[in-house]
Amino acid sequence: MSSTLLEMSGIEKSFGTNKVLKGVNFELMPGEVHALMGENGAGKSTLMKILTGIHKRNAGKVAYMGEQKEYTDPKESQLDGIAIVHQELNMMKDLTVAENIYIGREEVNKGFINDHVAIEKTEQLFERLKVNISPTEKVDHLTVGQQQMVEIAKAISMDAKLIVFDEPTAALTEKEINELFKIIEDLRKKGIGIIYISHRMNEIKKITDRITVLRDGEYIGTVLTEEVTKDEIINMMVGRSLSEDPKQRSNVSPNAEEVLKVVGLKVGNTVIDVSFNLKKGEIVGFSGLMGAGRTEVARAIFGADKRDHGDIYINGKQVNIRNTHDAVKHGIGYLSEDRRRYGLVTGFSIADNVVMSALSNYSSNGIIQDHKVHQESEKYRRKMKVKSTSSTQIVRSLSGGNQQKVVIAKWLVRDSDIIIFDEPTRGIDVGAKSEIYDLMNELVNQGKSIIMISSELTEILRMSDRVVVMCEGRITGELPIENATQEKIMELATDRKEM
Amino acid sequence: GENDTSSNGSSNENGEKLHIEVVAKGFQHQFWTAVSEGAEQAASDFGVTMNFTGPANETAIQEQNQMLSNAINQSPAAIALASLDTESQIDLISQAQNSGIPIIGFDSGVPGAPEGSITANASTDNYAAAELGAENIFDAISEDVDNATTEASVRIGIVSQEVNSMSIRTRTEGFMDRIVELVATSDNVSEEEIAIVGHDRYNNGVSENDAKVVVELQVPAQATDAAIQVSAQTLFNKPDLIAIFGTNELGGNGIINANQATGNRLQTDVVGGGFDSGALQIDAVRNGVLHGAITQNPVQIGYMAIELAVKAVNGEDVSDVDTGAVWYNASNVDSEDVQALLYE
Amino acid sequence: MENEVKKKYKSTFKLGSQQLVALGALIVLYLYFFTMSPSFRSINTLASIFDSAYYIGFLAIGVTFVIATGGIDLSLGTVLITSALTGGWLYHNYSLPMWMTIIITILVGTMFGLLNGVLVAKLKIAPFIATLGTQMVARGLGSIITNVQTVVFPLRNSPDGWYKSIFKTSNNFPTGIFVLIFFAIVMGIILAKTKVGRYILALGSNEEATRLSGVNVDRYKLISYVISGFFMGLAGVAYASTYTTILPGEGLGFELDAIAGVIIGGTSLVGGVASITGTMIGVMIMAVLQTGLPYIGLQPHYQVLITGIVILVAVLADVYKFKWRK
Amino acid sequence: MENEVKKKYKSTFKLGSQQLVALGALIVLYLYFFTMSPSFRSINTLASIFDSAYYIGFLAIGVTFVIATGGIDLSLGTVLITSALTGGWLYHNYSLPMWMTIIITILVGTMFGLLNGVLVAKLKIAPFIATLGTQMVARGLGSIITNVQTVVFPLRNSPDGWYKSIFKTSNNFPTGIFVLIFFAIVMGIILAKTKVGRYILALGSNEEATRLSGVNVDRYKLISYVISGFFMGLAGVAYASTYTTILPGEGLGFELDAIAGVIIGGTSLVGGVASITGTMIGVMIMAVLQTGLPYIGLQPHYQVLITGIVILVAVLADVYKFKWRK
Ligand SMILES: Nc1ncnc2c1ncn2[C@@H]1O[C@H](COP(=O)(O)OP(=O)(O)OP(=O)(O)O)[C@@H](O)[C@H]1O
Ligand SMILES: Nc1ncnc2c1ncn2[C@@H]1O[C@H](COP(=O)(O)OP(=O)(O)OP(=O)(O)O)[C@@H](O)[C@H]1O
Ligand SMILES: [Mg+2]
Ligand SMILES: [Mg+2]
Repeated sequence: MSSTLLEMSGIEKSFGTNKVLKGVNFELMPGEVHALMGENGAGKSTLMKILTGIHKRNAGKVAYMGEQKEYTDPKESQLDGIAIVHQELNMMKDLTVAENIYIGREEVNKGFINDHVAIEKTEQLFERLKVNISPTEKVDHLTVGQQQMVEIAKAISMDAKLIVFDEPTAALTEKEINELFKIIEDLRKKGIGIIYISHRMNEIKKITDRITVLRDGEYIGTVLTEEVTKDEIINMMVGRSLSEDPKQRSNVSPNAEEVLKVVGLKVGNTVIDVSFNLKKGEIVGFSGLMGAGRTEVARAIFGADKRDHGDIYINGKQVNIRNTHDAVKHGIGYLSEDRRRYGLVTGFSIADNVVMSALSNYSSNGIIQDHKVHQESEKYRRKMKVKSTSSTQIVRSLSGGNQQKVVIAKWLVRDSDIIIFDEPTRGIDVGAKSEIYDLMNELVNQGKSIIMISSELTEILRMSDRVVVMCEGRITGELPIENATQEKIMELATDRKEM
Repeated sequence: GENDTSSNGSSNENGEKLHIEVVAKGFQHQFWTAVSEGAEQAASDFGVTMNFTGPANETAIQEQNQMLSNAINQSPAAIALASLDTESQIDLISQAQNSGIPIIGFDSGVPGAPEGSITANASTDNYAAAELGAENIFDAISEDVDNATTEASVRIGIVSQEVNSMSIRTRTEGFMDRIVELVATSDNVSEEEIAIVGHDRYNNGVSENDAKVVVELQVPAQATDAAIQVSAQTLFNKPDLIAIFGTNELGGNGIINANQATGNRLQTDVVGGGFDSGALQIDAVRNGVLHGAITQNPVQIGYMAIELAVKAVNGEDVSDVDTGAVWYNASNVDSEDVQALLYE
Repeated sequence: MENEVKKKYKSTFKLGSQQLVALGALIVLYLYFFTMSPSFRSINTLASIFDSAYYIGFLAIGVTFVIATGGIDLSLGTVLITSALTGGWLYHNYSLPMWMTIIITILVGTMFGLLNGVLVAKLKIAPFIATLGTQMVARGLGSIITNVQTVVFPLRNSPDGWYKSIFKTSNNFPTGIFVLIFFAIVMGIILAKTKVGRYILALGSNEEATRLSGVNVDRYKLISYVISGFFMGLAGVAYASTYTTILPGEGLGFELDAIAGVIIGGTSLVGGVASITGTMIGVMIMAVLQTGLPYIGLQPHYQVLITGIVILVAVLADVYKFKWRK
Repeated sequence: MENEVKKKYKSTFKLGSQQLVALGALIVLYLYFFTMSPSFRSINTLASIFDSAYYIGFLAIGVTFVIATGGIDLSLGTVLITSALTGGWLYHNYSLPMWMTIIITILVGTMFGLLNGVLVAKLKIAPFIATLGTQMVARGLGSIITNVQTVVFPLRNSPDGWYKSIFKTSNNFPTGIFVLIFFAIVMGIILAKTKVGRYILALGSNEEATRLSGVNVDRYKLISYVISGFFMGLAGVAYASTYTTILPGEGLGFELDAIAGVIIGGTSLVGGVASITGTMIGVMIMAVLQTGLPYIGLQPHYQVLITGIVILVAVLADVYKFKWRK
C-alpha cells in the first residue's frame, strides 16, 4: 500500500442540489495506466477536477504519495507533480505554442522572460512526440487536433508523477493516437501514474492496466483490464450490452433520387474542387485525417462560411445558399463538431433550443405560443430520452451526450431533409452513442438523408452506405460500403498530392 | 446675523426664517464661489436661510431645469435665478409665478422672460463690460491697425468657451461689435476691410485675403482647460496676431497657458485681455503678461440677489441693479478698490 | 437557480430576483424622501421625477435590446440631441408642421441606429468602437447642421405648442408616464414573446450557435440597433418637449445614465438576458435619486457619488444574491 | 500574415501591419497640415501637439494594459481630475512640498486603480460597470473634497513652480515628450518581456485556460487596473503641469479620447493583443488632428466629426486589411 501513488475514497460532490459524485473511490499505482470509464455525465471529469483542485469536494479523502491533500487551486496540484489534459481545449489563442506550453513556468532572467529557452524545449518535446508544429506558431492558427497535441505536450512537459488524460484522442487521427500510445508506454516505464478517460473501447483494452467504472456518480467497481471483455465493461457502465459491428451492405437502391449534388466546391485552400452527391435515404460517411477539410465542406454547404466556387443542387435544382438561413430554408440541418460552442444556446432551456430553427411554426401573429413550444419539446425530450427533469431545464446543466440529443431534436423539429452530422458521437458514451445510431437509421428509413463526418473508422464502417474519403482538401476516393475496409480508407486518406 | 430677524422682518407668520433658493449657473469657477460668498453674507445679514445650487457646467440646461423645478417644489419665499436658457424655463417660471414665488434674476439674469415674471435683476451688463475690454485693447493696438495693409494684415483673436449660453455670447458679441466699430474709426480701414472669421455664426463673408484686419473667434470642442488652450494656441501660432481676448476665466486661463506654450508672445508683440479673475489671470495682469482684464463684482452680485429677494418678499419696491464691471491692469490690480472685486 | 435565469428571459412581466431587489430599493428610496422632506410630497415633485425619467427611459428601453445582444451603444446621448436639433432646425427653416417635425426627429434617430447596425452587424466593428465613432459623428453633424446655434422648439402657448401636452398637460399632469409605460409594455412583449426578441436574446447568449441554427443573426443584430435608434429619436422628442431648447454639443453622458438604469434593472452586459421591467425600475431609481437628493439638502456632486455607489451595490447584489440565499 | 500578428505582441517595438498603417496615417496627416498651413510649421506648434498628447498619452498607456485583459476603464478622465484636485488641495491646505504633492497625486490615481481592480478581479463586476461606478464615485469625491472649487497649482514663477519644467522648460522646450517616451518604453518592455505582461495577454486571450495553467489570474487582472490607476495619477500631474488650474467636474470624456487612441493604435478591445507603440501612434494621431484642424480653418465640431470618422476608418482598415492584401 505504501507504494500507492493516489488514493481517493468516498468522494462526494454536488452542484446546487444536483449530486454528481456519490462516494467514489479511485486508486492509482506508479507506472499504472488506469482507465476511468462511464457514460456521459457519470462524473469522470468532475472527479478529475476535484483531484486537481479546480472543484472543491463536499466529502471524501484524497491521499497523494501518502499524504492527505486538499488542493484549492490548480497551481498547487501542478507543483505537486499532477498534470492534466482537459476534455475541453484550454488554449490562449493569441499566444504562441511555446508560450502556451510553458505558461506559468517561464524562464525568467532578471525579471525578463527568456523565450528562447521555451522554444528550444518545445522543439525537443515535439521531436520526442513526433509532432510537426512550429513552436512560434500562434495557437489560433492550429486545427483542433493540433491544439489537442499541444495540450498533451504541455502535460508531458511538466515532468509530472501523475498525468490525467481526459478524452485526449477525441480530436486525434489514428496516426497521432498511435504516437500518443507510445508516449504513454514510455511514461509508464518511467513509473509515472496515468489516469486515462476515454469512451473508445479499443484504446482502453490496448493500453490500460485497470479500469474503474462510474455510473451516475456512483462507484461501480475496479477491474483488471485483461480479465474483462468489452461486453462486460459495457455492462458495468450501462447495465446492458451493445454491438459495434460494421454495416454489411447499403440499403439504398441504386436508382434512388439524388437529393443533394455538390459540384466544384472550393473554399480558400482548405477545400479544393469537391464534388459529390447524396441520395434519398442514404448515409454518406466522410472520412479522413485531421485537417482534411471535411468540416469546411460541411460549413460551406450549410452557408456558415463563404465559398469561393461551387454549385449546390437540391432535388435537382440549383440553389443559392448565401448564409445559414438559406440553407435551413432549403431543408439542410447541421450538427457541429463542438456542440457547446456551436450547437446550443446553453443559457436557454431545452424547449427554446429545440424550436430555435422553427420558431415561425410556433408563432401566431408574431407572438410565440409557449404552450405549443412546450408540447413539442416535451414530445422530443421523451422520445430521445434526454436525461432531464423537464423541457424547461437549462441546457447548460446537461451532460455532453444529452446536449447532443437536444441539437438533433432541433433539426427534427425543423423537419430537415438533409442533415449533416459532424462527429456526432465525439465524447459521447456507448449508451448514448447507440441511441444516436438508432436515431440516424430511423431518420434514413423515414426518407431523410445524412452526411456523417467522423474520425472513428468503426463508426464510418458501421453507419455509412457509402464512404467519401478526403485528404488535404480534396476528395481522394469514394467507396461503396461493400468494398470499404479500414485499410482502403487509410490509403485514400493519406493519398497526398503534390501541390 | 443668524437671529438678526428684527431689521427686515425676514420671517414668515410662523416665525420661521424665510427661505430663498438660489439657482446659479455653476459651481466650479471661482467666480461662482465669490457669488455664493456674497449671497451667504447677505443671507446672514438679513437673517434668511438660503440654498445655493448650480449645475456641473454652464451648458447643462437640462440639469439646471431640474434644479429650478426642485427649487419651486420646495415652496421657498423667493428664488434667485441665473438662467442658462430662458426659453426652456418658461413653463417653470410661470409655475413659480402662479405659486406666488417671486424670481430675482442675477448674474446675467433671465433675459427674454415674459413681462412681469421677473421681479428684478442684480446683473452685470455683459455687453457693456465686454465693450470696455475692446476699448482698452484697441488703445494699445490702434497704431498697428493704422499701418495694416491687405498684404500685411493684422489679426485680433477672441477665445470663448462656447457661444450658446447667454452671458458668454453677449460678451463675445459685445467685444466683437465694439472692436469692429473702433477699427473702422481708423482712417486706414473701412468696415469692408474687416473680416470676421473662425465661427460660422459670425462670419461676415469678407475674405481674409481682402482684409486689412481679421477678427477671429475660436471656440473649443469642449469647455475644458485642455481644449481651450488648443484654441488659443491656434491664434498665437498665426504670426499676424496683435491682440487676443478671453471672454471668461476659462478663456483667460487658456490664453495664458497657450502663451507660455507658444513662445510668450504676450510679452512681445501681442496684447492680451481677459475676463473675471482667478489666480492665473491676476498673476498675469500683475506681471504685465495680460494687458488687463475685466472684473465684475461677483460678491456684490450674490449679495444684491439676496437683498432684492428679501425686499421683494417684504413687499418693497425693487428695481434692476447694475452690479458693474471694472477694467483692471498692472497699475491698479493691487489697489484696494480693485482687490475687493478680485478672487483667487 | 437555473430556472431563475430562464424566467428572466422568458416571462414578460414577472420579476426576477434582481428586479424585485431593485423594486424594493425604489420603494424604500421614495418613502425615505417622502418621510424626510415635506415638500417632496407634492404632485409637482412626482411630475419632476417623471420629467427627468422620460428621455432617459426611452434611451434605456432601446439600448436594452442592444445590450441583450451583448452589444453596447455609446451614441445614445449625442444622437438624441442631433435628432432633436435636426427636427427643430427643419421646423424653423422649412416651416414644417409640428407632427412632421416629430416624425423627422424620430427618423433621424432611427437612421443613426441603422448606421450603428450596419457598422456592427455588416462591417463587423466592435459595438463599443462603432458607437463611439457614431457618437462623435452625430455630435459633429448636429453642430454643422444648425451652424452651432441653439434650436428652440415651439413654446407651449404658441400655435404649435400642442406637442408639449403629450408629456405634460398645461395644468402639470404628467401624461408622459403613460406614453413611457405604453412603449415599455410593447417592447417588453416584443422582447419576450416574439421572434425578434427571442433571436436577439439567443444571439446575445451564443451568436455562433444561433447562426448555425439558421438564424440570420446579422439581421437581428441590426434590428436591435435600429430599435435603439428609434428610441433615441423618440427620446429626442421627449427631451424637446420637456426642455424646449436644444444646445448643440449637449447629450454626452446621457448614454451612461441610460446604461446605468439598464444595469441597475438587472440586464447583464454579457448579453442573452434582459428585462424591460427591470430597465424601467432602474430608470425610476435614477430619477428619484436625482430629484430627491436636493430635497434632503444634498448637492449635485453628492448625487453623482451616490449614483455611482448605487450602480456598484446593485451589481454586487446581483453577483452575490445566490450566496446570500444560502 | 500569421507571424505578423504574432510579432505584434511579441517583439517589443517592431510594428505590426496595423501600426504601420497608423504610422503612415500619422505622417501623412502631419505633412498635410505642414503643407496647408505656414503657421503650423513652427516648433511651437510641435510643442502644442505634445502638450495635448501628454495626459491622453499617459492614460492611454495605462489603459492599454486593461484593454489587453479584455477589460475597459471608463474612469480614466474623472480619476485624473480627482487625483490632481486632491493633490492640489492638500498642497494648499497643508502646505505640502511640491514633490510630495506629485507623489500624492499619483497615489490617489493608483488607489482608484486598485478600487477598479478589486471590483473587477475580486468582486467579479464587469469592467464596464465597475469603472462606470468608479467614474461617478471619483467625480463626486473630487467635488466634495474641494468643495466644488477650482484648485490652482503653483505658477511657473512661484517657488514651487519647478515641477512645470518636467514637461516644458521655461524657454518652451517640450521635455515632456521624453518623459512620455520613457514610460512608453518601460511599459512596452513590461508588456512584452515580463511575466506581468505575458499573463495579462494570456488571460486576455483565454482567462479560464490561463487560470487552469496555474496562473493567479485575479492578481494579474488587478495589476492591470493598478497600472492604469498609476498612469491616471501621472496623467493628473501632467495635466496640472500643463494647465495649472483644475476644475472639479472636468475630465469626463478624456477616457474616450484615450481609448480611441488605443484603438487607432491597433489594440483589440477583445483582449489578448496589445501594442504600446501602436497606442503612442494612436495618441499622436489624435493630438495632431486636434491641434492641426484649426490651422486649416476647421471648427471644433468638424474636429469631433473627423475624429469619429478616423476611429471608424482605422478599425475598418484593420478588419479588412487581410482582404486588401489579396
Ligand atoms: N460546473 C458545473 N455546474 C453544474 N453541474 C455540473 C458542472 N460540471 C458538471 N456538472 C454536472 O455534473 C455531472 C457530471 O459531469 P462530468 O462532466 O463530470 O461528466 P463526465 O463523466 O465527464 O461526462 P462526459 O463523458 O460527457 O464528459 C453532469 O450531470 C453535469 O451536468
Ligand atoms: N480558422 C481557421 N483559420 C485558418 N485555417 C483554418 C481555420 N480553421 C480550419 N483551418 C484549416 O482548414 C483545414 C481543414 O480543417 P477542418 O477542421 O475542416 O478539417 P476536418 O477534416 O474537419 O478535420 P477534423 O477531423 O479535425 O475536424 C485545416 O488545414 C485547418 O488548419
Ligand atoms: Mg467529461
Ligand atoms: Mg472537423
